[in-house]
Amino acid sequence: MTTLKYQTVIIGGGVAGMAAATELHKSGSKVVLIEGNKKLGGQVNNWYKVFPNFRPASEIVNSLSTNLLKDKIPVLLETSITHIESNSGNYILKSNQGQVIEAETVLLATGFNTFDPSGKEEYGYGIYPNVLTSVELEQRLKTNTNGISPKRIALVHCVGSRDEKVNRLHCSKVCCVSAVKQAIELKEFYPNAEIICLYMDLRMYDNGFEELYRDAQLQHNIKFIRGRLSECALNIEKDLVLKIQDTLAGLPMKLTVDQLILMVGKEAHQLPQFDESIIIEKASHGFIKPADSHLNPNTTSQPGIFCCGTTSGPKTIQETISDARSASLAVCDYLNKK
Amino acid sequence: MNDIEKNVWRKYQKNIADDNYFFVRSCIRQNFFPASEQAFLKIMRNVLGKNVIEDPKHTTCAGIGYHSDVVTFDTLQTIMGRHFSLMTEAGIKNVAISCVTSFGLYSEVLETWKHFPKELEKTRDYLYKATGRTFEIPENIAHCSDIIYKFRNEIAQKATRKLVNAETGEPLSIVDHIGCHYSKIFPEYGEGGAEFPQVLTGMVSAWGGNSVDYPERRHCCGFGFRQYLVQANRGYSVSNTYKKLVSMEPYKPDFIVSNCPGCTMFMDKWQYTISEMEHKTFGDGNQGVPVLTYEEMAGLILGYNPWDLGLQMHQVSVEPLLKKMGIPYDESLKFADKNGHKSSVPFQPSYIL
Amino acid sequence: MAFDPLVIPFSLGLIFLLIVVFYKYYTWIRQMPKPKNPPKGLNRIKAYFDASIEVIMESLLHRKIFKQNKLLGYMHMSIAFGWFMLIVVGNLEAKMTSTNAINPPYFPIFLNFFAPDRSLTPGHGIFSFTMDLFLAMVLSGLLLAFIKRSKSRLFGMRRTSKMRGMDKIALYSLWLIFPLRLFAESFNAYNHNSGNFLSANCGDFFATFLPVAQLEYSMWVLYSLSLGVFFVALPWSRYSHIPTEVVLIFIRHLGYRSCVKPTGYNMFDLYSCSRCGICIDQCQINILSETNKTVTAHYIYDMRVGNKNDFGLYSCLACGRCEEACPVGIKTVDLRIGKRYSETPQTVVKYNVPKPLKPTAHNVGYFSGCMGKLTPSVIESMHTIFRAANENVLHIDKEDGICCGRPLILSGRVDQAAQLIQLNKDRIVASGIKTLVTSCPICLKTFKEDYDLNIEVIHHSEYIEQLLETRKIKTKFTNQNVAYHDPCELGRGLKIYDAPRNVIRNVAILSENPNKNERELCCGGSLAGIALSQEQKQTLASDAIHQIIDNETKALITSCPLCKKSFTQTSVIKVMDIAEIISQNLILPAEHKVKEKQHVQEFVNYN
Amino acid sequence: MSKFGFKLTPSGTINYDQGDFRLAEFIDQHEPSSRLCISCGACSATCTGGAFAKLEMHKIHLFIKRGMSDNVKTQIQNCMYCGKCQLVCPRGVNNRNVIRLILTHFKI
Repeated sequence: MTTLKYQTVIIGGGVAGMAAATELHKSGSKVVLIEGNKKLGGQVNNWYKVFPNFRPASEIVNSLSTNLLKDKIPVLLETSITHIESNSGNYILKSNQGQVIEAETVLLATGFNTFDPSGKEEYGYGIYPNVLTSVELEQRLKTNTNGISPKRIALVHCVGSRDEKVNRLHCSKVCCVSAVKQAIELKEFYPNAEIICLYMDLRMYDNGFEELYRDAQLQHNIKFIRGRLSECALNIEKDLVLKIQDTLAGLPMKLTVDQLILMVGKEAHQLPQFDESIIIEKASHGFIKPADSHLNPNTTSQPGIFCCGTTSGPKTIQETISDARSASLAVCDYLNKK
Repeated sequence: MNDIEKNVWRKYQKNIADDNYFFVRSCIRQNFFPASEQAFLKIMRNVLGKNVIEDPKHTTCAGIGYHSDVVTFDTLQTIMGRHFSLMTEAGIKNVAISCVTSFGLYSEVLETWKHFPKELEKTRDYLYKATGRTFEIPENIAHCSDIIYKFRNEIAQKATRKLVNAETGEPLSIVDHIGCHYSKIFPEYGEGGAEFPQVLTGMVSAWGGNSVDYPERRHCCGFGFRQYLVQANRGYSVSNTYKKLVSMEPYKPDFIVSNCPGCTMFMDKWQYTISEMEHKTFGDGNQGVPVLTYEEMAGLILGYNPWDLGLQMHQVSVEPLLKKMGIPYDESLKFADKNGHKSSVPFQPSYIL
Repeated sequence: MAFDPLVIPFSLGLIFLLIVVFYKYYTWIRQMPKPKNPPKGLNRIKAYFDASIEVIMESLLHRKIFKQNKLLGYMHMSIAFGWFMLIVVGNLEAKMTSTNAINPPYFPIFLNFFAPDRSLTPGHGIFSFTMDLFLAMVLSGLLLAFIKRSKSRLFGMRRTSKMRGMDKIALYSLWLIFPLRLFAESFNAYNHNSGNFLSANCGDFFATFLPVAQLEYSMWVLYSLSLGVFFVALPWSRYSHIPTEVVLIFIRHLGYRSCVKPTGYNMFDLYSCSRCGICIDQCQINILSETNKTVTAHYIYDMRVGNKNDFGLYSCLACGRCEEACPVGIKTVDLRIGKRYSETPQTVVKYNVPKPLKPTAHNVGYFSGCMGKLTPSVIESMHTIFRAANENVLHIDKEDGICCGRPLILSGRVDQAAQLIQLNKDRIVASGIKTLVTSCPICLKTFKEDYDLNIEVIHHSEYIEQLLETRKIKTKFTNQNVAYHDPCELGRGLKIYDAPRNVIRNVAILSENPNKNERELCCGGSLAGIALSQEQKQTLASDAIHQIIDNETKALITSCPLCKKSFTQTSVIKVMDIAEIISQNLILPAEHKVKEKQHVQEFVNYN
Repeated sequence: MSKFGFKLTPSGTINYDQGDFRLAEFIDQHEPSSRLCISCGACSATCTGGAFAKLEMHKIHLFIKRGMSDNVKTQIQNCMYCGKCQLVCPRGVNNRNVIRLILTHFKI
């Protein structure tokens, strides 16, 4: 069994992993990028266009992955780390391909999964036709086949976020703006359909988000109703009957829609299995808890093991990339001090 | 039922005892649907050959009083403690509860004792002081519909008829209504959980019928004690039934089956009130939608005489359904007593019901 | 009696015109409410005299247009005055030449045809000379009108009105009348070798290449036809302004006034508009859209023809700039509001407003108005000034004020506004105050014009001016360079220009902006501009600001809360109300100061 | 219809499928800025007419958009048309034009 030696092992070939790998390589450290799937890009591959300016997601993934090729950074695809243990300050990682890698530092870029809404059965995911998640909608938009010509589509915010009943208390930050983006895309797809967003709070917090929201209202006539979807049933014509409380009008409300899009939240991706001696502290929402969230957001409770991107919590793509670059700096500092 | 419903349902599998039950009667079902409990005992003992014990000293579970804020929770626990002591005396470990409201209360009391042992001690102390009795907690709690559901296939074999339309052979489309206290308070106490309870749908599909999934399926039938007891709220109670009936109307259900005394009673009686108030009737031929208890449904397919099942006491006449199912009945004996004498015929309302 | 078939078109046209015009004027006058204080006895005669002077000065000489632009003035004057003189001198000559007592009305028009040889009539030389002179003058005017069609800039106008529908027929026929008369008279002059410097020479000139003798008769026929067509088209064209304006001048002098409700007076205004286009450049809506269908010239056309122009009707700021510029003096704002009035059903809804409060011992009442509530700094400044002048003032709408009713009037719901006005009036009268001060010109305008309160009603700038004059308050001078903006309702609306300026000069250096007083620009936030969007209003505001301030101005002073709100949204420099700049520069006696600080002190201990 | 001492309580639910959207479409066509309303309530808070009678502009926008325009008819008549609702609106909704359109629609 060959033992490979690197200064840094980056686990997770998504946008964060790629960005960190390029930066680390630039600062001269020997780095390897490990990705479980056949392809780099992680979750961003599932998206067709990204907010706030409808830029194709593939453009971001391609530009980052071409950097990797240009710098000839070693990438191990279809490889997942099965066990990590530390010995005298370095880390030994075993992979499912039988490799053993020794590294001074490990950078976790394992990212996130989207919430499986079948746990929220009252929304009828998998039970009723035409109930799909935002990611599934994005696939259909990519291949521009949505199968039905709807009269009315509803997008439900906070599915698997800010919901104690499915044990997901945190806010996933990006679903609100994605909902508005997808609403606009749907409106362009079906000009005379009525698109409704059902929200509790609309968190359009970053640059260009509020303008996108305003544009959605004014140019595209997207409707926003403040009320959390309580339950969804089928009527005899197989339309989805939604029951909400329009909390601003202070009245219960019933409406039928042809398609229901669930804006699924983010949850932490499964971390590789660590030896008992290594403790990686988790925050309440299951993502990694940085040792110092202000001054050193990329460190973990275990020295030498760093985290970047959505591994430490939901982020937009912009935030993920800048976080990955800051992580590479943290790793370099650590390596220089050693 | 597609696979998600299945694996959601699989999460809520109950183990139901298969013999030696202590039968806890309901206090109001005798006068709502008199023969239902009798039919349950007949089916359990004669058809299934099970051992079902009853104890005359058994009283009401005080559910109506408790839900109307007349009976305190401590009194309720003590009464239930007394019933358990009757069971301990009879040496029976499994209880079969006839009414959904008391089933809800029994599960509530047992859950309270599980999480707050002090309450259990307190109840034991009260019971001993009041009656000198002690009791053990029964091993298996089941509602009678759970048990009928458990032996639905055995009943199906013994059945002489199916839930199908006699002429067309089409399966009857049947609306099932589960009493809210059955599984909405403690989903794991209900067969199939809160969203997709299987207890009645299982019977309907086992006996050849089709169960209907209409939007207001999980909506409350309006029976709520504090709604129908107080006249000021009664309008709210009938509006709930109205909402359900309007929602199921497009599906043209042949009849409604329920496992709770209150739901069966009110969905049946309110149809008359609605027809008087609003001149609106439901069901095909505007003859109203008959409402049966699951024991009556079981009795029909087992070939019992409709009048023995007490179907003549229903507000919505069941005759059109009997014709549809091809079940013979003797019109003249409708209101005759056990040995054939016709005593008196109740007032026939002007409307269909 | 001299007759020839060629006069028929002329006569028919004239009769038709007279019937239509008099029928219209008769119905309009009957629809007009009696004037409030008509001139009686002696000054009634004086009124008639003044009116006829004004007719001459305005309808004929177009003195106001001269003031606007010499060339434009000459063009209008030449056609109007020239044509008038042709008729007068023509009739005089006809009187002198004909022997029989009465002549048919067409006789003087076709004098040359009926009596070509007039050498015997006394003063023949002078007559033919003057007739040719005035014909030349009219022709010169027509030439200028023709040039104006393409090069309106020469006439000091960036935009001019478009020709539409009936205007076209009337215009072309008008343009043909005098050239045809020239041909007719010059041919006649050649055939009978009469005529003067113009007609004789033209006659000789045409004779060189035209069979003049045979053509003369057809020329007279064409001349008569063009006159007939013009008369028939006149009532529905812009030239209805010729007769209507004369009548308008007379009824104005006789005390009739326009009001916001559409009465007969509005019809006179409507048909006195000659669509000369002078008002077009005044309208600030031009900067918003190229096709400005809001400005009065265009909107009056839509009103006459009955086109549906909702944006035009409801985007007008009612700022009155076009009214100031209108040479005919049409009450454009009342005309517009009158149209809004007729567009809205006037159902009156009862407001349930509590009974007015019991009288108190205040003699001065301060009304901050609805807009005042959104500019608390103005209210605070006024209270500081009241305290400084230790005036015992009741702030009438301190808790929950009732709207003064002007915004409702501006939207056309005048009857509904009347109810609000009554409710507010009861409150003001019940409070027993002697002087009503308001910091909002919009309220001031309606208090003065619609409330007829028999107490003193003044703007807060006038009130501060009084306080300064009576030395109740003293202010210190800061050599800050400021500009003042005249709010439409205070400036053009109530002609109050000087009070605010005198007050400001006490505390700062006031630089004059080019569009001051009645030519001031509207801040865009007017409550009448209902259909204007938020961006459109801000475009108007920033455009107005750039023309008011220059790069030394430190602050823009205005005396209306709504102007302050509109300007602040886009202004780059500070925007202050008069009350604010005064209250900041008051010389306060010692004890006042202490109270201010003490107030701050409390706050410190508070947290 | 016999009397029982109690009646069917009318459902207060907004039935979005059977709403009357004529007024909503009329306003949307003539004053698209009404689409920007987020019912923040600034207009109703500052309302002059609202101090004396029930008049909540942000609820009026909502009722119209939910197809319940008959709730709006009585309320809108308390408006004194002073324009404060438009001045305070953070989204730049031209409220006064919306009110005018409502009044025209109901022919008041």
